[in-house]
Amino acid sequence: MKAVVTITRRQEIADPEGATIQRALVDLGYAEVDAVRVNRTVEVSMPGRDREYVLSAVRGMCEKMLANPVMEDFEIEILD
Amino acid sequence: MKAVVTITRRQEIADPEGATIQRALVDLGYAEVDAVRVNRTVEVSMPGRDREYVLSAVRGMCEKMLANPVMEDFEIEILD
Amino acid sequence: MTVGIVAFPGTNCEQDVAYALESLGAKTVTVWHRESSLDGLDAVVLPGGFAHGDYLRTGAIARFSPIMAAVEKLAAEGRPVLGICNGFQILCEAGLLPGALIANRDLKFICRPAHLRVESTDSILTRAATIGQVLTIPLNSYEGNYVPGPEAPNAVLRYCDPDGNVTEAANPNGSAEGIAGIANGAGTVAGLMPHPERAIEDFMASTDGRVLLESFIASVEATPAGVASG
Amino acid sequence: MAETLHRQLGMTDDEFTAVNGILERPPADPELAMYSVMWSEHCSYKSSRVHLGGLPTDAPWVVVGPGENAGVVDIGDGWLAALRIESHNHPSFVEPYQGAATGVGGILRDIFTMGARPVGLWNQIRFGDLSDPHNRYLFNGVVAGIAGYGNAVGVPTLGGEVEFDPVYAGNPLVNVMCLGVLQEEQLVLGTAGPPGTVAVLLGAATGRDGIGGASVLASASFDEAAGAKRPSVQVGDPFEEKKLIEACLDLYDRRLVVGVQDLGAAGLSCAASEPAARAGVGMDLNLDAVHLREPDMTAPEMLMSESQERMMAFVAPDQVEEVLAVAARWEIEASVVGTVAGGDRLRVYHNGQQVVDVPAASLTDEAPILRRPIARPDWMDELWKRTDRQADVPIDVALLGLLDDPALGDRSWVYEQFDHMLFLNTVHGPGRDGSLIRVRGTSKGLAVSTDGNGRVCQLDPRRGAERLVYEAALNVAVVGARPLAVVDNLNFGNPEKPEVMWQFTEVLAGLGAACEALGVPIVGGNVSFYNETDGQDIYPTPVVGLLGMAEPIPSLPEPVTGGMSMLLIGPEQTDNLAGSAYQRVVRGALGGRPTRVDADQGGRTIEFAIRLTHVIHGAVLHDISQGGALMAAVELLIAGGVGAHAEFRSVEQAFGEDPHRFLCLVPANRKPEVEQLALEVGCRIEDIGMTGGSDLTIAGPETINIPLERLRDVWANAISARMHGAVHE
Ligand SMILES: Nc1ncnc2c1ncn2[C@@H]1O[C@H](COP(=O)(O)OP(=O)(O)O)[C@@H](O)[C@H]1O
Ligand SMILES: [Mg+2]
Repeated sequence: MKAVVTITRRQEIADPEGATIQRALVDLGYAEVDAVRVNRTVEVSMPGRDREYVLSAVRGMCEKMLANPVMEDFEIEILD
Repeated sequence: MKAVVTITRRQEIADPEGATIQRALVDLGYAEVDAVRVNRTVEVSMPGRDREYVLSAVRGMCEKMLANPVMEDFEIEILD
Repeated sequence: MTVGIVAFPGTNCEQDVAYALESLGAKTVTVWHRESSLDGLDAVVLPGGFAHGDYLRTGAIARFSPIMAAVEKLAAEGRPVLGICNGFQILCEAGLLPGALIANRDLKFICRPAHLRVESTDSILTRAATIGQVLTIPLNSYEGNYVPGPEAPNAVLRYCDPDGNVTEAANPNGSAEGIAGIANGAGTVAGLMPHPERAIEDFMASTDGRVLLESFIASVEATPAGVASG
Repeated sequence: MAETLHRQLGMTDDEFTAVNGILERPPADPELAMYSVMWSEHCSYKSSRVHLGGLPTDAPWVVVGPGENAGVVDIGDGWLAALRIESHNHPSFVEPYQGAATGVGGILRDIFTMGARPVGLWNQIRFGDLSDPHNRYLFNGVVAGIAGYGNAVGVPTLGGEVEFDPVYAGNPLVNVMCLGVLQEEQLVLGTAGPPGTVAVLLGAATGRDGIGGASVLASASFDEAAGAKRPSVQVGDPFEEKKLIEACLDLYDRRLVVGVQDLGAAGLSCAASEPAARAGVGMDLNLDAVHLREPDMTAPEMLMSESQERMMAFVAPDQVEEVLAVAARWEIEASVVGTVAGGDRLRVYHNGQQVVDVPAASLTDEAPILRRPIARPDWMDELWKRTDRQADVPIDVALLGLLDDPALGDRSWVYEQFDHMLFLNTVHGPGRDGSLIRVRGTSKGLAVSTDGNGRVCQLDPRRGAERLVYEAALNVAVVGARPLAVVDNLNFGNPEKPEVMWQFTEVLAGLGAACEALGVPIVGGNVSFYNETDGQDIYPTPVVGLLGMAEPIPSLPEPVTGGMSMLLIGPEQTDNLAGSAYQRVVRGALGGRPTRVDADQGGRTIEFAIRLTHVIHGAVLHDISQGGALMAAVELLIAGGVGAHAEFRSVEQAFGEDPHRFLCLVPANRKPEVEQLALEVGCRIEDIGMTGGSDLTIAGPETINIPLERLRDVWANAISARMHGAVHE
């Protein structure tokens, strides 16, 4: 089983990287781009385990390590 | 309109971040985690433009700047 | 003979490179990335730093700066083009050198001297060195892990141990085949992760950076004046 | 409504009453917001102010003392140096990477606000034990944050300190110091200038970052509510700061500003009121002109926002256009947000309405002053008496234990993550004693050492503080520099406890006495209270940052090789292990009373070290601090890859950390020169051995023999093995 975790920085937390890319895209000629946010996805593979198990394990990983509870939210999707 | 670009590093290219997280998860007690890959998503907002336009513009951004053809693939999803 | 040193927003080694090249007898001028011409200059260095904060990917945004068209033109004329650290990353992103640089194997920034073995002397970076020579030059990077593209790169410097052996243990950042520096086929465009300008005076980690910078200066002098410098 | 609001903002009822008194009416919400942040402990120093007055701050070379954004001293030939230290303890506990990163960003702004180019950074970081994964996470994140910001902003990190002690587990300490260099005529102050002067806000857009950070995060204790305080996390953007540095230095070069104030704690509230108060003027501030990251911010939010990478420049009206052009050149945003007004009122407008009308100086000068109760802890005597000595282990076991300690072993795991070579001036970088950088265009070198020692200060805050000043001075002396100025960062527990206030006043007495005796002024500092978790206070942990100057820069020390005499310099009496690393690692319990500084001996030792570096070319010097003389010797041997035969009279002589001692290694045939010099200065020298071979042999009460390789391996892994595989975020 594989889980894909999408980790997003909360809207009110600054995203200097996104802001810099936005300006760069405008410079590149895409004047209509008014906002860019950068996030991460983490693909975790745990072979030989069932959906239930993977979901709860990955939630634990997110809470403990993968996501930063201070500024990020996460969403888990189970593949296969 | 918003587009979410998922940029994935090709399988054969090393992912030091994924590898480090995998080791750390095993250390944390998740011994079954046998692989981790970290990818990035870039959310581009282009208000007042239609789907077609955004899709083709964002494809252009990816080809030029958002993804590196030497090591990355990209996928575009249009939201709203 | 004048060397242009390009500064992008976030570049921070431009003064250091200027100081080092001038102390070795070259004339330099700093060029802001918004400029579009390098006319009158005989060679160009893209120095280290964090152009555009290294956001998105290192070098990814800088390669679209107006000055890069002029850098490409200079390279096409066969004039010396050197990228150091972030400059190397930018040259790769711009396609002037093959491959890419990703995060160090251990996900740590590395600031310490590295041993390098000279693999080829057919480049603007190494013409004054000898093959097999071991140089000690400081690294200063988070994304120094070289990933080759489809074709094999022309490696001019590899990480090695103090005796010149290229081993995995001597590889500080996980670079493919221990690559620390490469050149294009003609040897006129070169890039390296370590900082030769940080190894030029007695109080520094070594003075081995001189041989690389002297190679570069000699290459500039040896390249016949082209249309650009007319 | 307002009644509950002031408490939510961390204000007491008395403070609220005081605001009513000043305004002669109840404050509006935006006004209350401003008072709450400006009168917070962090910004107003309300618990510490009455005690800070007694510090020695004067010397002929002091150009700017405490009170401005940074202290400035004259280093001769038209050159000045600016220095400042700050804490970012609570933000780093909440979010280690961003907390440490924004700490670096903040201290840099304090320096380039003065017109100086920042040339070096130092950090002093303290955590709980590394056996706990959470402490590893915090340590890893803090180091990565300092690296991530400092490296990218393009200022070298030249040294610092790392300590581990369970007392910091619930409250890590992250202090950062910055040094800048400028030419005399470049000095800029944080003044608003005459009426008519225009306020231009430069740099990052304003968002809801760290709202209430100063009052909520830095001025209150930590408990289970830490999670609830999380939304105020600020994200650092070193790229923006790099552009801001270059833009500001360019503005100064072109003489385009009257004054500058950085936006740190308390954001716009501070940047508008402090410069106005300093200049004795009023100010009209238009929030509608502020460039925002989030469009729908309220006036209190804008006034309290602690968004990073912003500066306020005060500009003559006819130069505004040029200032905006310089900002554009460096690709930063700039907004004209205010005008200096006659009178003394600070008026703020939002959506075209006036929302604040207060005396500007009341925010800064009329902040409450507290005289908190002070009481010597009743456990002090108990602690002094506790010298219970368990059976000591053999000297080699003790030595290996110390080498394996992460606070004593190889710290390159930390400092190799920091760019410490940028600008090509680093003569002595991190790794041994004080750092030394050359000042190009002069023959001068500037040296910095930062030192703290919570355990010794817990045992005797006054003596501990004195010792820190002497230790820092000796650390710069061994690289050839003469002490010039001090900045201090006072990390303490909860000031509402009389015992903590006692520790605080004792530390100030010690700092003052030592600086007085050495003739070194204190030109700035920072106070961080409320470093406690669940009622447990940290040790009193003052950190001293000392700047010294070497002129000329002495020749480099020779590499350590065989055939060198190992000379121990310092007083004979070295019988005290109170607060030492040996006591912590080998014996466990903290106790005893640390040895006092001896001003006469201390002065001589410093003088001798300076003379040695300049007279005996190539001599190798190393300050003796944690781990004692034996540890210092082993560090030199490891660096040189050579063994030695050494002799120690006692465990105390080998591992004691009494002040005023250092090691000097010279080729054996040059020993008489050192002895001659020692005689002239009046310092005692003891020959403790000779380098050579590949083992360390220690003759003493017991004779032991350890291969240097073994010592090196243990030392090299002290941090790296414990941190292997740690990740941040
Ligand atoms: N957090 C840190 N950042 C950078 N350098 C550090 C850090 N901690 C320690 N170092 C460096 O390691 C060396 C040894 O530190 P320390 O033993 O505290 O020195 P001393 O005892 O001489 O004051 C010093 O050069 C110091 O600058
Ligand atoms: Mg120290």
